[in-house]
Amino acid sequence: MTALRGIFCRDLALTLHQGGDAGLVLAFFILAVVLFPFGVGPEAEVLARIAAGILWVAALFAALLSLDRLYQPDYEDGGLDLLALAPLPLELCVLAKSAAHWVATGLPLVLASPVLALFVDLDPRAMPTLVASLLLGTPFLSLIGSVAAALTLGARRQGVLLSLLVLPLYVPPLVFGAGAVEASALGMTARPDLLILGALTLAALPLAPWASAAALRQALA
Amino acid sequence: MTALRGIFCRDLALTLHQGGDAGLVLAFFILAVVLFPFGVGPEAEVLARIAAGILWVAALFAALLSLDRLYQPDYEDGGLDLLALAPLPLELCVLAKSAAHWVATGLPLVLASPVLALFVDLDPRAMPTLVASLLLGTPFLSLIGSVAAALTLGARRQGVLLSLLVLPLYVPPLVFGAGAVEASALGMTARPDLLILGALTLAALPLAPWASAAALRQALA
Amino acid sequence: MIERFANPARFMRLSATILPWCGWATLGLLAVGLYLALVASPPDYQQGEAVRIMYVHVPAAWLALSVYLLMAVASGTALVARHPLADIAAQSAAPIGAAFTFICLVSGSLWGRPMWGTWWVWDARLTSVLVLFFLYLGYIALVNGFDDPARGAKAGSVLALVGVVNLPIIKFSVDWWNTLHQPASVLRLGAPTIALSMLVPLLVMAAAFWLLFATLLMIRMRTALNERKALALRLNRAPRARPGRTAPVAAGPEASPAVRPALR
Amino acid sequence: MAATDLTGPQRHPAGVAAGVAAGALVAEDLACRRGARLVFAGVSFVVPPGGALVVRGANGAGKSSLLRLVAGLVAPAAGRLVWGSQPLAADPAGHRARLHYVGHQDAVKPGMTARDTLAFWAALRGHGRGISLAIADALASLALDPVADWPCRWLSAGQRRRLALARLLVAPAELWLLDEPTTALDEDGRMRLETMIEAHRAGGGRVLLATHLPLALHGAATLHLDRFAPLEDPAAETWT
Amino acid sequence: MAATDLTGPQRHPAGVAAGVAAGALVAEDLACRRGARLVFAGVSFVVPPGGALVVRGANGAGKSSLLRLVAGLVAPAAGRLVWGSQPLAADPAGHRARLHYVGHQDAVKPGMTARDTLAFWAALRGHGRGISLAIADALASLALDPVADWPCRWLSAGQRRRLALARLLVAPAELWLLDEPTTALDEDGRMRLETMIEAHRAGGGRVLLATHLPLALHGAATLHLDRFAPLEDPAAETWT
Ligand code: HEM
Ligand SMILES: Nc1ncnc2c1ncn2[C@@H]1O[C@H](COP(=O)(O)OP(=O)(O)OP(=O)(O)O)[C@@H](O)[C@H]1O
Ligand SMILES: Nc1ncnc2c1ncn2[C@@H]1O[C@H](COP(=O)(O)OP(=O)(O)OP(=O)(O)O)[C@@H](O)[C@H]1O
Ligand SMILES: [Mg+2]
Ligand SMILES: [Mg+2]
Repeated sequence: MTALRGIFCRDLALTLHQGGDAGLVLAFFILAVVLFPFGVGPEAEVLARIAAGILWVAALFAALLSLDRLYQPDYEDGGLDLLALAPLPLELCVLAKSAAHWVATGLPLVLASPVLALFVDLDPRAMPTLVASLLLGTPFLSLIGSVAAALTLGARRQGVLLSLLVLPLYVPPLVFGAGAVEASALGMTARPDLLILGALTLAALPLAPWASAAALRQALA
Repeated sequence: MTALRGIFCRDLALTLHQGGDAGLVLAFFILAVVLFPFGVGPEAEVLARIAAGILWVAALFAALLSLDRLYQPDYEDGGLDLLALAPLPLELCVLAKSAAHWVATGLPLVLASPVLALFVDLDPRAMPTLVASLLLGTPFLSLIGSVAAALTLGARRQGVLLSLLVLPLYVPPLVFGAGAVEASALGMTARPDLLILGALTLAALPLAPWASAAALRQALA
Repeated sequence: MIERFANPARFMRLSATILPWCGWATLGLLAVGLYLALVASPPDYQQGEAVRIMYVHVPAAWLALSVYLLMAVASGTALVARHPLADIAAQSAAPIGAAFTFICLVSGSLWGRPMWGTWWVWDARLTSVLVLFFLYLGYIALVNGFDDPARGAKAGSVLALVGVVNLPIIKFSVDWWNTLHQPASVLRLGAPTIALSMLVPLLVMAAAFWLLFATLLMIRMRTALNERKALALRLNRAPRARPGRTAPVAAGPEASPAVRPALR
Repeated sequence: MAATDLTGPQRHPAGVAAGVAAGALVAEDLACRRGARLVFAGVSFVVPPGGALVVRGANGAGKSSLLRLVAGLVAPAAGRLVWGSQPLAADPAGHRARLHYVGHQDAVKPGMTARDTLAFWAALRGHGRGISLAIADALASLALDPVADWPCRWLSAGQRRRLALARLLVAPAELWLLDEPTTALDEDGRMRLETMIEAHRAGGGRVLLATHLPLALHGAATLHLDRFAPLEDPAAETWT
Repeated sequence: MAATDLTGPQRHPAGVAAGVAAGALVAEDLACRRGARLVFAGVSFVVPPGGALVVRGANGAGKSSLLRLVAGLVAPAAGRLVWGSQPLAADPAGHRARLHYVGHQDAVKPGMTARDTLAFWAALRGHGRGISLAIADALASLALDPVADWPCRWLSAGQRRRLALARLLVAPAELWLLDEPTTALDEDGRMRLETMIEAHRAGGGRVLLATHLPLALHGAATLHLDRFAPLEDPAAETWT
């Protein structure tokens, strides 16, 4: 238990240094979201139309941006050897690391989403669904991401390879997440999509750590 | 001259390994572009409407995704010391590195953009403008990016800090790039926007390497 | 241990004998299938001649899915049973599967033009197949992404297993979402809802595609085996960084003539 | 084989014979494959409680590989490792719990302070709050206390190495696997290391260490890996 | 100052006196500040052509800092460095062109082969096509030829170090700055290094090297950095 908390806290600390302000991550999201209106043009109806998609794509890229730093530093400075040699199962280490990654990249978006939604003036009715979908979906991003990060460890061109592996796997949450928000923006029920999102995360929860751990052991062998 | 070519080639090689297939980078773009329709929904007219923005935002993220690997590895394995100690001025090293970064991230997008435009069915009239705008704009992304990468070297939370520095600077090319494409999609002239894009890149060409070199020297001292 | 080492050799012998038969059978079935599909079978009462695309599209689609499944199974056995052939099988299957997926995509969008009036729609079935295509590409890229082939193989296996999640999504996308794409009419619970005059050529083509796959797979596996052998031999001649400590390797009896020049 | 057939230090009359009973670490005819090539083969040794095995060999002889193999990071291509009566493969978790590994790189995060680093690694081995004292001791016994609260980015190479070694002291573990521990250490550092190791062995702990320098270890056995370079690779033609 | 007041090897009758004329590297009471703290002060030395200066000192004494200072990576907090008659600060580019620096880390990219690595560093110093031969020689003289075409990810620690040292041979430079060059090297490697250095000096080259091990360098002078630790830091009370 101490061990788990240890990894979690350290990784969190290392990601957003010494637990310092997650404000940076937030700022990143705000910027990312502000970028779209620039690219897409300020027409309100278009924006509102694509609001959900924008927020979700932002979440994807935020997760992606930080994935290659998930294991790489530990791998290069030999820390990963020690994690793998720690008494507690590597799966748990991975889980803790993924959790830290989520808290660093996913959670801020969940918290900020109501504000961000204003930027891209999303239909107010859809607000709760938006938060719910992000809350359910973003952990999946971190979990699956950790698998890809572990797989591409020590590969050539890690960065691009990583995106290539991750993005297809990120499609389902994107579809259902955005779908849910749109549904409730159109006044329909978002329940099925949200359920599927939850199911995805639940499925990834045991599978991803297992796969990542397997991949990491390969990387160290 | 040999030295410059050396750095350029090595960096290119290290980015897309041993000059190997840039196909990966392409695949990444295709995926990134494919993501938006998922998030935004398949309605053709909406897509066409935001096509330019999508492509440009993809370019931004592609540049961003690889920025933190621009100096970090050399910094960590001591290679940067040697680059800084090489006879030729550090500014040129930086320029070569930025060029390699552009060839690895910007150029593929320029080449792929006609195909990608089909995905997000962009108005055919706008095709030439799209290519032109990307060709003029993407070097700016790599140049400015290198400054940010150098500034954040060895900083805490490099990744996010980097995005935070870079994204605002990326807004102008985004605006004018997307603007140009939209203009010609609506049958208007894109000349002014393209000129501004070119001006931005021209301005960055001498300034960015100088700034980056200064930042790097600080990082090494 | 021993039998594990022996297996690749046995495979080489077996495949050498089977391969020619497979090849000819493929050609034969393809010829028959194409004749039935393009000439013998009637045009569809509403789709007209366009329906003939089906005879390429559907088998390709089936192959795209089943090859990935096969790949995943092979990868699983490679991870668990450590069987050397499993890795090779999975890696050799990937590009073929990617090709079939590509055919499925292209033929599909060719068909979509007359049927739906568009080359492409962001419909669940279509996009999930596109994702499958990228999964294939990702797998190939990953396997070749390492300096150490063994490492690439292991990483690839894990990815293949993770990617299986996509298969049910593809298969049932037509039922879960209201897609433009039509639901299963052959591979469905209950009797096929398709005219026999179309079912027969379809099945013949499917069989032909399967044989084609088997042939290609064997060819690729054989070449892959030879390459592995060459690499192992080359590396084992490289001694440690110390003068006069060369570790000479007697090129094994298995070293195929094709490889020997590379070793000199 | 002479070099590998070793006895524990005199203060352990048990020696090899009773070694197994006393739970010795026994390696039987190990072979190691890195990538596609066989690095060494036929390596056997015994490390009784309190014993020390110094692994020597040219660059590329496979010292690091051997240590990683004993740590369980790499699977042996042939042969087996036994702890007492039980093969290591039987319970990897139990084995991990009783070993410390210090590799070529000292896993030190530039952003963390020396103290935090040790606290983290201790926590990872299940030691909770109470060990801040143990940490202080460990820092002191490697003369790191003056720099204990600097970010490790500021530490010199030797100071980092000392920090990596301090890990061994905060959380007790029976088996130490040290890969060229003296790297970047000055005389003072090397002496501190030697005393650490001797104290550890006196308490019944055992050490496998790879080094190129002579270390003053009482009654340590030496394994010359160069002698185990495979002349030709049995699996070469079956490639695996 | 005795330790720092040195003469070149006998085969260079020039010595210090004529040293300046012969373009000696002269350091005049250097001080170095890392971050906010003063690491050493009042360091002076002379390195004539063919001379060698071995920098010794405890961990954290400032050896690496001194080398980086001489390389021009770090600016001295006080004092100055002069090459012959001209202060180094005058033309940094010219100084960079005549020095080689090998730090604690050996800048080796896992993805590149040893050969490519050397080719790159040679190209960086302006050597074009023709040097593939020089590269082969350099690899051979460090016994790296068997692994020359492997990706460096596969190299062992010592093999990487040898590769880092091979850089010195492909592109000639007058001043070698070596920071613990013997790290991870076996006996064979260390001997090769010594012969390299001696050959370099025989050709009029000069070497500054920081090390904890005794190296057989003929007529080399020694600088004990411990003696130059500032007793109290003038800037001390202004911060931390
Ligand atoms: C790029 C576009 C398309 C893609 C990616 C695609 C993909 C697929 C896939 C994966 C299957 C296999 C489904 C299964 O095994 O259950 C399939 C089957 C089929 N597709 Fe398509 N398809 C596309 C376009 C079309 C179009 C335009 C048509 C005709 C209107 C069409 C008609 C069919 C039919 C009739 C089947 C057989 C269904 C069955 O009997 O099981 N497809 N397609
Ligand atoms: N950025 C920094 N800020 C503050 N102090 C620093 C910084 N970098 C190094 N130091 C301190 O400067 C001193 C000298 O460091 P240096 O690396 O030169 O020592 P060294 O003699 O090379 O030691 P070693 O033998 O371990 O390599 C060390 O005490 C170190 O803690
Ligand atoms: N992934 C790999 N693929 C192929 N060969 C490898 C791989 N990793 C290491 N090797 C080779 O295995 C041999 C042993 O490596 P190892 O690091 O164990 O040597 P070492 O004895 O520790 O050398 P050093 O004294 O330099 O640390 C080396 O020749 C190295 O080149
Ligand atoms: Mg080693
Ligand atoms: Mg040092």
